[in-house]
Amino acid sequence: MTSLQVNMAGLTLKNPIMPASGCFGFGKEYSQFFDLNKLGAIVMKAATLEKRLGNPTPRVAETPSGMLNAIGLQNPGVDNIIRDELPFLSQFNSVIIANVAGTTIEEYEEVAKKLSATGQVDALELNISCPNVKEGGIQFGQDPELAKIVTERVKRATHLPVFVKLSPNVADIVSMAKAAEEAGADGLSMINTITGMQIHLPTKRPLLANNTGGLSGPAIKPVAIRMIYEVYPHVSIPIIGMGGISSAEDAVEFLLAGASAVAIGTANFQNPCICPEIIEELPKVLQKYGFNTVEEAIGKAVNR
Amino acid sequence: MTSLQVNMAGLTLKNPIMPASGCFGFGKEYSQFFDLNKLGAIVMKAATLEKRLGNPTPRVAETPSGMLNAIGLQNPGVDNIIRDELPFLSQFNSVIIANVAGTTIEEYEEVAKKLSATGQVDALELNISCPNVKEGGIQFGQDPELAKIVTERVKRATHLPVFVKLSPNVADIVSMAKAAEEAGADGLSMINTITGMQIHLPTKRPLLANNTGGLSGPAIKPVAIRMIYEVYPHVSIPIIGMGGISSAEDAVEFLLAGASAVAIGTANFQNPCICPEIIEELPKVLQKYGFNTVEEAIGKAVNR
Amino acid sequence: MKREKMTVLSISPLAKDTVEMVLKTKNAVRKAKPGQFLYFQLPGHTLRRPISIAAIDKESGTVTIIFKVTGKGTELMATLPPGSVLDAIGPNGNPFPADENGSNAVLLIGGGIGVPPLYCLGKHFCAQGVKVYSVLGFQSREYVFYEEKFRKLGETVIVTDDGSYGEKGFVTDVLHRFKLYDTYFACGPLMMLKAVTKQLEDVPGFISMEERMGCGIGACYACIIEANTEEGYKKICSDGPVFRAGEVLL
Amino acid sequence: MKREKMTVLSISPLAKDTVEMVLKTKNAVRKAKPGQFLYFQLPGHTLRRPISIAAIDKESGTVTIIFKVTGKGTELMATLPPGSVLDAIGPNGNPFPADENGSNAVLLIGGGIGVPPLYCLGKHFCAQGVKVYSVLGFQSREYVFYEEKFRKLGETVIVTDDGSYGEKGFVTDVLHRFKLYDTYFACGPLMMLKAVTKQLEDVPGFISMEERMGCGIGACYACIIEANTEEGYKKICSDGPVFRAGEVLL
Ligand SMILES: Cc1cc2nc3c(=O)[nH]c(=O)nc-3n(C[C@H](O)[C@H](O)[C@H](O)COP(=O)(O)OP(=O)(O)OC[C@H]3O[C@@H](n4cnc5c(N)ncnc54)[C@H](O)[C@@H]3O)c2cc1C
Ligand SMILES: Cc1cc2nc3c(=O)[nH]c(=O)nc-3n(C[C@H](O)[C@H](O)[C@H](O)COP(=O)(O)OP(=O)(O)OC[C@H]3O[C@@H](n4cnc5c(N)ncnc54)[C@H](O)[C@@H]3O)c2cc1C
Ligand SMILES: Cc1cc2nc3c(=O)[nH]c(=O)nc-3n(C[C@H](O)[C@H](O)[C@H](O)COP(=O)(O)O)c2cc1C
Ligand SMILES: Cc1cc2nc3c(=O)[nH]c(=O)nc-3n(C[C@H](O)[C@H](O)[C@H](O)COP(=O)(O)O)c2cc1C
Ligand code: FES
Ligand code: FES
Repeated sequence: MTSLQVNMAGLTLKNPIMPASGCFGFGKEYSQFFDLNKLGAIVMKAATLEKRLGNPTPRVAETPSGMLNAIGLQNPGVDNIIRDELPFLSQFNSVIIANVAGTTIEEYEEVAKKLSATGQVDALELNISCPNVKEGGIQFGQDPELAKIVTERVKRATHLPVFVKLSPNVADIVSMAKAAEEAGADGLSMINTITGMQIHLPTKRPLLANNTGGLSGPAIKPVAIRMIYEVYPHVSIPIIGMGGISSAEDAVEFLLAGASAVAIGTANFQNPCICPEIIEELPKVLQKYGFNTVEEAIGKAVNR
Repeated sequence: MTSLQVNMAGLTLKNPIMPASGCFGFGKEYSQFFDLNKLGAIVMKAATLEKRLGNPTPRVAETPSGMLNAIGLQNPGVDNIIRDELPFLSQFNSVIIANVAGTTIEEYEEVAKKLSATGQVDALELNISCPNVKEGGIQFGQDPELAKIVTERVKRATHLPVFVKLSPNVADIVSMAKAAEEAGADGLSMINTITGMQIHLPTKRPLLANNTGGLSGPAIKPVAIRMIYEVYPHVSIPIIGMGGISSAEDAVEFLLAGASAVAIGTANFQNPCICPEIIEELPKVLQKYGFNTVEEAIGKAVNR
Repeated sequence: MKREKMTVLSISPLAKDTVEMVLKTKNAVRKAKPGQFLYFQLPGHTLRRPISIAAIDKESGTVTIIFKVTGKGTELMATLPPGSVLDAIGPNGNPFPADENGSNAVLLIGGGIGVPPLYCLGKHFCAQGVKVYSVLGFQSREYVFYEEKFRKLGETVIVTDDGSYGEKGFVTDVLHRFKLYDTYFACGPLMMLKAVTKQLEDVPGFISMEERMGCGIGACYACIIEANTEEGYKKICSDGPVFRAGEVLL
Repeated sequence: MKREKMTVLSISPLAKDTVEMVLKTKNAVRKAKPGQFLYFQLPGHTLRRPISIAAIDKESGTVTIIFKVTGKGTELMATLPPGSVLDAIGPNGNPFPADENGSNAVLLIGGGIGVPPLYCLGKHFCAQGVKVYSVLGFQSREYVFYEEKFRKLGETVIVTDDGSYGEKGFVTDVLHRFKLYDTYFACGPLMMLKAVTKQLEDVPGFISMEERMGCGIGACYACIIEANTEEGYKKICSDGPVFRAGEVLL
């Protein structure tokens, strides 16, 4: 039997598959389609201190093998999430990861503290890479110094493992990754979306009300693989890989490039059962390529 | 009648459509499929001072709605190009643009000088954005200061209009564009490929012998559109847009985002007649969206 | 809500750029209610396409959809031969309140491709003995469809923007002719919904909304609309697409 | 070389994962020569797929291709029903020198999916009265195809890696049995071509090469192979895929 179990950053995942933040809400909707206990982990939609209404609509557009989104971190605010959403998620025996966002360092800290205090969250993912909000988010993800500060401060505010979610909208991903590691990050999540735009010919204007949005889906997979492959030899903390995964083969590609686990975003919209389907296929694909465990595959394509 | 004519950087193009550098060789092969006189311009494969053999194979890979290439600037060297290729191209009454590459600033200068001296080239495109060579190329395209220097030096070495070809592998495309403009560039070409990778599961190694390659094709169109849209209000020099164009609608999207002309790369491989087909469709599409000339459409989606 | 494979039984042009498709389904037909939609996956497309249910036939185990060819996805759907299999999620969203409504007579107000879900609803009311009046607006003669079907449900007025068929004008120009209904149900372009809800401010009504969607099931916050609620918003895919007039800000 | 639409006349399994497809063509059939390839566009794929011509029938206006299902593109091709239309560029590349060759007897050496172009070539030689010997290697019994067809051309030895059919071993294990030929022609995996060219160093020979391609017509420098020429390289798509043994560095 192929072992799918993954140990990383002190967490034990029964398999390396989790839905990506923002593409799975807080799980309720997808629990109509399958048993969430099947998931290695569940990553929640971003939480900010106060509730946020996000950007005007339209907020999504379709692109070749991908999509753009400019949700703008809409969420009910951390208190409401803790009250209304966490109890549902904590019934499942999957690892629960909360995605933390903010405009200021203090907001990140505050949200991290509140989530940590619940005892129902197993890890935090620091979203310093959202391209769809005017303030905060991506600017922390494009400057190694700022990334370091926010990571350090959040680390001090929580006892939980912290994954820093990196933006691909940088010239040098390795220095961002190193900055996060130096600041004490327990892991990295890579990659968030690439900033893009679509022009709507009939209106002669950008289709998204926010003008730009984040590109996700299979279109960006080669960029994600490249960045993980580049970062892997330079850090000793685990990487959660994401960006265009829609099959077990894709997932193995990410493992080989250096990811310890993978998250699935856009593909949930195409196929709400994609996560359990990949979990079911994964042992066969691993075996086909000669691996008995997930951990054997991690980083195998990289000459460290 | 819809006018397709475009005037930019002192050049008059009968239409805004040209093949992108590296995807059309020096024109001979495609002249089997259509009359090259139909093209607004022809951009040649990169020229370096000496001949280059490029990277080991495999050099291309298919990705979702795109491809990776790591040709590595293989070319016969500027002297051979001038002797063997230019005479063929100069029979056509399309604007001829030579793509200039190098490892050192001196090499860029030298190549530019030689091409300018032929009298058979109408403009230069400065390739400071090739992700597939170890030295030169992209490093000039990721540092505004270096971009400035190489542009200034080439400008001094030629009387021809110079288009600086920008790399999308940067956090801040606007500052790169401004640097090129300040250094005297007559125009910009945007975008070159995004660095990516594919892992080949059977060998458990990167598929390309060079490991990484440049992502092109429809997958990157939203990134190209976004960058052109971002740069357009900040410069007063014209932009040749490219990245995933495969239809007249795509071309108009680029015009609306701020491009004065567009180049077609990867799509030539799918359909060797794509350039003349787009040229034929363009007037209909422009008219459908209310434009009588190409120039009316340029930048129309942008609030300057 | 479920994911299921549906088989195209028939596909036929109804009007210009307008296609009627009958689909064999196991699950959706049992659960579907007027106002709900199906969410179709199309090969080569990242996002699914939401299309309303235009008729439900429990006996034959089929649902009918009517769609307008407006882009690449609907273009592709229009070329599917009978026998093709479509991957659909559904029935999605909240239906029109057709059962608990207590109406004696209703007014259906449809614009263009907003007409189909109203047919489903009108049939439902008819079967319950509720009187049905309809006002349907189309761009021009060649876009008109389902006129006869609506006439069978009750009195029906057709208007076209250019007067090439029925009466010339917008649906709002003829609404005043109907008085004897207690609730209205509207579906169509945003401009029409704005005008209708304003004109019929004092009448209870329900409207069906559209927005570009990601997940289609309430998880991604793509399809938000501002609302007069504590939260300040509603999700069109899961809280809607049907809303009480005035509940959401148009 | 031209772009044309070809219609699938028939498609049939030949061996495990191996499909034979007959295509109706107007242009390619008139121009094609053994060793050339067609370059097929497949919906949903950025790059075309190069497949060798396995037979040319000028009378019926058809060409035959034989391909192995190895990835997404060939998987898709294997599901195309007769009547499907394929967009192809071709005939691409340089053919085997079959006319000017002046041979009296030739040895064909094929490995796996390298066998098809050799059949085309063998038929051509046969028609010219040149004697044809063939050595064909396959992985195992279930991959063997076209044995009878090659036997009709002349003496044929089949080897399989595991001995499950014909003789056990590699093509290079049996080459010594043939002496009475003046030129050899080989197509197959790189390892086989390396071994064959080494073993037959003193015999004039031609080999057909493979590489991942971009343009397929000589414009993009994707498919380069090192060569003993002044330039130092050859393009497989346009200078090849057929090369004189020793011309390129394996
Ligand atoms: C709840 C609901 C019910 C609908 N019912 C019907 C119906 O019964 N008949 C019908 O013809 N149309 C209906 N529509 C509109 C229909 O979804 C769009 O016309 C269709 O998605 C366009 O797809 P396309 O690929 O042809 O266009 P494209 O413009 O190529 O589509 C690009 C993207 O934009 C989305 N999109 C484009 N227009 C719309 C729109 N108006 N609403 C939502 N998404 C859009 C597409 O789904 C796709 O993701 C409905 C929309 C919603 C939200
Ligand atoms: C000149 C030439 C003639 C050929 N003739 C035949 C033939 O007659 N029968 C046959 O079965 N195969 C032949 N091949 C190999 C065939 O092109 C590949 O098997 C096919 O492209 C694989 O496509 P795929 O989508 O199934 O695989 P994938 O691995 O999904 O393809 C991904 C990409 O890699 C390319 N690729 C993968 N393998 C090869 C390969 N071996 N050579 C070149 N490109 C490759 C594909 O074209 C595509 O661009 C030939 C190749 C060349 C270069
Ligand atoms: C609609 C949508 C909403 C998203 N919201 C968030 C978010 O709230 N926080 C976050 O860190 N990433 C968010 N992302 C990014 C994804 O988590 C993921 O990093 C990215 O989409 C790449 O993966 P994919 O290609 O599998 O979608 C969102 C992506 C999408 C498409
Ligand atoms: C095979 C290949 C070779 C290329 N070679 C060059 C080159 O020599 N010089 C250059 O400036 N850009 C080169 N490019 C980049 C293209 O000119 C273009 O900027 C890029 O491919 C985006 O356009 P597309 O998506 O239409 O292909 C090359 C691209 C490809 C695919
Ligand atoms: S489309 Fe995802 S919440 Fe409505
Ligand atoms: S594939 Fe482009 S040169 Fe051979």
